[in-house]
Amino acid sequence: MLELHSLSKHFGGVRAVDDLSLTVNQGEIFGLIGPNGSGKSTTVNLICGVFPTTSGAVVFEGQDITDAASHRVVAAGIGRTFQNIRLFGDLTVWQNLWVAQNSVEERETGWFARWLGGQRRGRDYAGELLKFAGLADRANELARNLAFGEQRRLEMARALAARPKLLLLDEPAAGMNAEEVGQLATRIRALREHGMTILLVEHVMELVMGVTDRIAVLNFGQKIAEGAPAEIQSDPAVRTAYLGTADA
Amino acid sequence: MLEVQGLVTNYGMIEALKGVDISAAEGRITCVLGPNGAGKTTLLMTIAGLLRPRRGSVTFEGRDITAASSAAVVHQGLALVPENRLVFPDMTVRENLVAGAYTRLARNRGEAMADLDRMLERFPVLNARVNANAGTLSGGEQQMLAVARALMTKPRCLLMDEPSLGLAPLIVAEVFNIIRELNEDGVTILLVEQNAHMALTVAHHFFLLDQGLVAFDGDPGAMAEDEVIQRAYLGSAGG
Amino acid sequence: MDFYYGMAQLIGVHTLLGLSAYVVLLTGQVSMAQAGFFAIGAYLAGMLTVLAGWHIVPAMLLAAVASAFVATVVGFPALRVKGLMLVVATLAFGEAVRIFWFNFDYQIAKGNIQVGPLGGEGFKQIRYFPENGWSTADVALFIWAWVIAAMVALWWLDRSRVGSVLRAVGEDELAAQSVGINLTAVKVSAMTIGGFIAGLGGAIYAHYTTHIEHLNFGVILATFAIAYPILGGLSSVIGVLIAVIFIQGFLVEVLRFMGDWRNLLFGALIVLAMNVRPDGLFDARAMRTLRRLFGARDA
Amino acid sequence: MSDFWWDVIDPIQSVLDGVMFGSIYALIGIGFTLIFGVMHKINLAYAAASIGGAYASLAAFQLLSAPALVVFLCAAVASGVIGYAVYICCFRFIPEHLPLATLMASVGMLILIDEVVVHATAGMPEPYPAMFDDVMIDLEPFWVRGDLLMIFVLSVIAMMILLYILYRTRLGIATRAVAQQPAAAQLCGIGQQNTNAVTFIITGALGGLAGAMVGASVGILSPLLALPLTVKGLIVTVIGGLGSIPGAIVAGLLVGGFENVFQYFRGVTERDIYVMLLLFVFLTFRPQGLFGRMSTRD
Amino acid sequence: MKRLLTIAAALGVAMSVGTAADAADRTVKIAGFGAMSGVVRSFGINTQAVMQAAAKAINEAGGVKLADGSMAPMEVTFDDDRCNAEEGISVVRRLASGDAVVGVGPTCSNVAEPLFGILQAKAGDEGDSGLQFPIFTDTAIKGGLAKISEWAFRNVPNESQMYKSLFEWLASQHPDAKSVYGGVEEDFAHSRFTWYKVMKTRSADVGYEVKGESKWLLNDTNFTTQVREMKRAGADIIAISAHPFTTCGVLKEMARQRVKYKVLVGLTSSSSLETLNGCAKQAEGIIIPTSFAPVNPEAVAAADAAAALGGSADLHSAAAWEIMMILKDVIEAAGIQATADSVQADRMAIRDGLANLKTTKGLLGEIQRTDEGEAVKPYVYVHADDGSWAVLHDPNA
Repeated sequence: MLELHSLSKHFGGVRAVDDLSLTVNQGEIFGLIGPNGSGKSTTVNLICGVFPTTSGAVVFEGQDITDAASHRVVAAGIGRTFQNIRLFGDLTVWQNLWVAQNSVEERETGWFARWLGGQRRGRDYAGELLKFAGLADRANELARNLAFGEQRRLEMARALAARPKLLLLDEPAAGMNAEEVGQLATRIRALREHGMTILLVEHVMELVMGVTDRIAVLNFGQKIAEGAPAEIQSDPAVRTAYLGTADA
Repeated sequence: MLEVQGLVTNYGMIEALKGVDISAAEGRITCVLGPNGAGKTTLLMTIAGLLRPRRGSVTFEGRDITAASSAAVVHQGLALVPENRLVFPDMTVRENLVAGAYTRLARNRGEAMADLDRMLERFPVLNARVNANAGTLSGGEQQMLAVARALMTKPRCLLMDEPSLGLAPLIVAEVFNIIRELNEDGVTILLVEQNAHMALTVAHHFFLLDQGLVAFDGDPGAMAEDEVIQRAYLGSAGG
Repeated sequence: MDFYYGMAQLIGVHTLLGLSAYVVLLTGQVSMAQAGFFAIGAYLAGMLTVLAGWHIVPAMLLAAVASAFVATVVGFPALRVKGLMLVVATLAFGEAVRIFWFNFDYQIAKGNIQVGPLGGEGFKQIRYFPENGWSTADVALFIWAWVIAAMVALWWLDRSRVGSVLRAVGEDELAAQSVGINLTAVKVSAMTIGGFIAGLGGAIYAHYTTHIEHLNFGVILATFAIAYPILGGLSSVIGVLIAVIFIQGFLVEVLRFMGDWRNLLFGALIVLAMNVRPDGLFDARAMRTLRRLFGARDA
Repeated sequence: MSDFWWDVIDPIQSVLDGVMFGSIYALIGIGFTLIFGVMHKINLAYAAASIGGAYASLAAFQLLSAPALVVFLCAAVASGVIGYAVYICCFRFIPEHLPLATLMASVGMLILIDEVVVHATAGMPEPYPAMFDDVMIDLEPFWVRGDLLMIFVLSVIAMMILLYILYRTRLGIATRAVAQQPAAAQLCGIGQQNTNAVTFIITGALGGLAGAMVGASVGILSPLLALPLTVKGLIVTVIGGLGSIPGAIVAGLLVGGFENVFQYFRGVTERDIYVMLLLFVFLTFRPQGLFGRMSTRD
Repeated sequence: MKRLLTIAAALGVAMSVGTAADAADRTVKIAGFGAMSGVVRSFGINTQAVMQAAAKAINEAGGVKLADGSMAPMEVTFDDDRCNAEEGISVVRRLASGDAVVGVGPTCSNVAEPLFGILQAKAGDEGDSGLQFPIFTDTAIKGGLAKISEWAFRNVPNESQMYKSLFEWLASQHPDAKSVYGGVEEDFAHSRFTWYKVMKTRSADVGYEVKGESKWLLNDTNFTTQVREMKRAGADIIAISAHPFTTCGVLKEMARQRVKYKVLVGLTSSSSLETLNGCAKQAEGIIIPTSFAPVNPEAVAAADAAAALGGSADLHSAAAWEIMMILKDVIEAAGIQATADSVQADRMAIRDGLANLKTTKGLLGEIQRTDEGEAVKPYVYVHADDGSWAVLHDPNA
């Protein structure tokens, strides 16, 4: 579904992502892990068109979306969350979702009807999402007044509001407690049941090991391993990446 | 020497520390391990006075520095080597070091300058590029510079935030050698690391931070190295 | 009474100016070009009523459409820059518009006098209102019909999805893009709406003062345009109106009795207001209080 | 000399004069750029404070009939004080995440300073002392205005002093450190607020000198000067590249020269349109300005 | 809600216009207005002082005789319009809503134009809803403004006539001077009008060769290029049509570049203290036609009375003195009632009285009045002589 072909991104002399190729299949939960600074977030940002790529290509459902503007990537069917939550704090929970439904309706109704569309349009779907995120009773709260866990959930709901086919989750569990991580895992699995494909960038291994089908490991911008969770856990290269070399 | 009790801090909209108790004993290397997002950086920033905690206290050498400004903290003899180095990119290596000695320049410029020369002796890498802009240095050199800059404040306790981040293995080893040497010179060190193996080789005591709480507190021997890594990074066994 | 109608006219004109900056400011763009759009509206509408003899309403609409068009054209390059650069770029654009009118001559004979814009000497005798027997009250009502239309439209816009989208862009462009918002479309649309409203305001202004000249449309006016929404707080169109009343009503008229001191207080009170209420005079909290007053549920 | 030769010489002479006068724009541009570099905010009251300082120094001129150079220094000192007042009134207490409030407060300050000047002088133009204002250095066929040369030289000296302060003193280290990495600067024990205040004082002093130079070059002061200087200063800042001092210097001279060329060829009424066009050209083709870098810092 | 209402009420009270005075103490209210802030503040200060001095003089002499034969004092108020069109309109609307019978002002031509525009164009025209309030202008001098409305009158000098006679006189005094070169402040309406429509055409009428003009803007600071053009033109007469600030800047630059000329002519408004304050040395010798100079006892007395109240009488503010005297005469001739109910009738009477004047008294002699509400004032030529203005020639003498 999503293919990265020899993707590279250099910042000055730093090779944040270096010749990275990988394929995420339809309906899969794919994990992307690696030590801090290994290029995971940069990869997400390249897919979403936040920075221009240095070289390589991003192909989604057979369509080349390399360096497409962010909103085109969303329109193509990719949604994302951010590592350091980026909600619209001065908008209410409900408005956050409403804004995100914009692009879906553009596809369905054209821009004029979408812009002038009243509040009712899309309310049902938004309501469902809020229920899914456990925020149904918080709809009229300003996003910035939410608790941290709620904000994470809202951000995910916001990404879903645009009805993506592929969801990129950038460290969704960071800062969560064990119970919340458990709920998150349930939620991610539920999404897959609905046919969503997920690319999960994560540090919390309980989550990654627990929900993913396949994992790729990055270090210094390069892919050093790929495989099922169990394989990764026992892969010596992965251990070295996290450990550092014992005797340098 | 450094006592942190019940620290609660928000980082942006995130409650990053949810009541952390740690301590660093004088003359030792204390290491805080934990996955990303565990709150390690927030912890150090709170101690250094860059963030205000919502609750809890920080005591250094018996004095309460919980609400002190970072300038006051530096004055007390506590220095932080920040994550990602944060060198002053458009200043030369020498100027970066002078900036480190900022609080001492007014009182005793001569001594500060003498220290600067000693620092350059100690870090030959920096000496070689003393007039180059810090932004042009390699990652390892920048890390050395960040350490040297922090040392220019003449700290009795040094806080280090992931000094191995993004460095090649050979350089990481070099950084850790310096950490060991500094400690041998009598500097107390509180180290936040991701490179668990390297950290455990130098640390006298370690804490495991997970999701804003201390998950483990003990000597390196208390848990097998593999177990530590497993817990810290790859999830609890079998998870 | 005439005086109050006159004040109402003045406040109405400035409210339109403030509203035009308000829309643009919602998307996070500080535009100093509003005075330029205002000038375009003023000159064009004046020329249409005076030189072409049009009725005021079509003249205003055409002038507003023209300034909206110019705003659209300005909106695209303005996308490339942000923050201070945008302030300076739009400031420069506004000044360029002013200098254009400074160099613009087009006069025809009307009765025994020459009318039309005459460069540095300005454009006089835009006397549509008095010539057609409109009383001060008529004019005030006419102006307020437009102001209320604009306020209601923006109020509605604010509460519709568009408002959320504009604010989302203003708050976090990257996040907005990543939920599928087309930044270009949104920012340029905001500029266009702002240009239209500024054009309307300018058109009324020309007929209100009967004489315009390029010096009226300088940096000071551009600053006032953004001052209204900033001082008023960006939470609602009401804030703009309150800020206009604060500046044009309170600082200018009410303090007139202070004579010499008035002008010193003018700047000082603005400084004070921003220190005491950095979120604006009418911030989100005030907004909620107001809603409660009218018995509305927090929605 | 034939008319043809005058047609060649005059524009060159115009550029020469413009470039020398441009040193004043450079001083103002440096002020904007330095404050922006350190605080990432615009101080719109800056040019007004500069003119205000020049006015304040008139006291030294009129009451003590101090020599011109002393008057210039008084202007710098007075403007430094005003700069500090601007910092306290418009920057110190307004929360950092509300840049619009700061912007507006500095506009209020601009109006206030201008109006104080008007009150003190009834808006009358006041004669301002100059040095060498009757000297003409004749370099046939060109000539150099003595006072403009003096202004140029003084501006250059002021810039050199500024660069010395920035690059050779403890204060300069602090200023640059805060501008480049505010968090790391704090970790070095550098107080951010003190540094900000000091930056306002230094830039204020520089602006005061610029105000004095304007007064000296025209021979009179008027509160009218504040607004056009603000606009030109901002343009210079952007063309030079935000936060770049060398950029502001070069851009100041460039704008000064450019302005005079177009004044010569296209007349004064169109002159400023071309200055704006120059700005647009930069924004389109080199948005980072002459010496600025595309910032990657977040 | 209560608080809102209180605020609204407070605003209303503070903005309220003065209500008509008690019938018992009848006064004739004359409302002055002009610039009390900004760069032209000194004009407003002078006008205010002169008006008050004139009112004082009139009141000390018993006041104004009303229709019923009783004497009423004149009361002068003064408002600041910041030299801003919108504020000027607000001020005049406020005055018109109050009990002032006539307005005296404004300072700036760019305020006068819109003000005259909102007045009724033809008095008594039912179809024209413009304000019906007489305005008698002392300062705003740009040519041809009073014809905008029949309610607008001016007592400002007729520049066209003054410069024509000045150039004629110069031709007789300096037969060797053949050419004229101008300097004009392009973005200021008055300066621009005076150069292009007055100085340039009038000097050509007299037979001078006009060699062109240098242009600068109101707040320019660098005049080297313009003065070089001026020097290159090498005209015998240099005429500068600009306000004191740039006039001084240009004069200083001319001194530096050693521009040679036989005669230097300045703009009427520049014959004020400002010019001498700014550049007495460089302005030495500049010739300006003006409608006021303390050349006779009456003028000296007026100037002294103004000085006693902190203002200075110059060609603009002295016009305000004359206006007060003219108003006194007009009011007495028209016989107004000065009661709360008669305000509008009084205004109409004053307007008609002003409109019917053919001549009035002035400080320098008789003033002719045109059908358009403009004055043709006697004038003298002054020149800057040793740091003060001295009368060079009195064409009427």
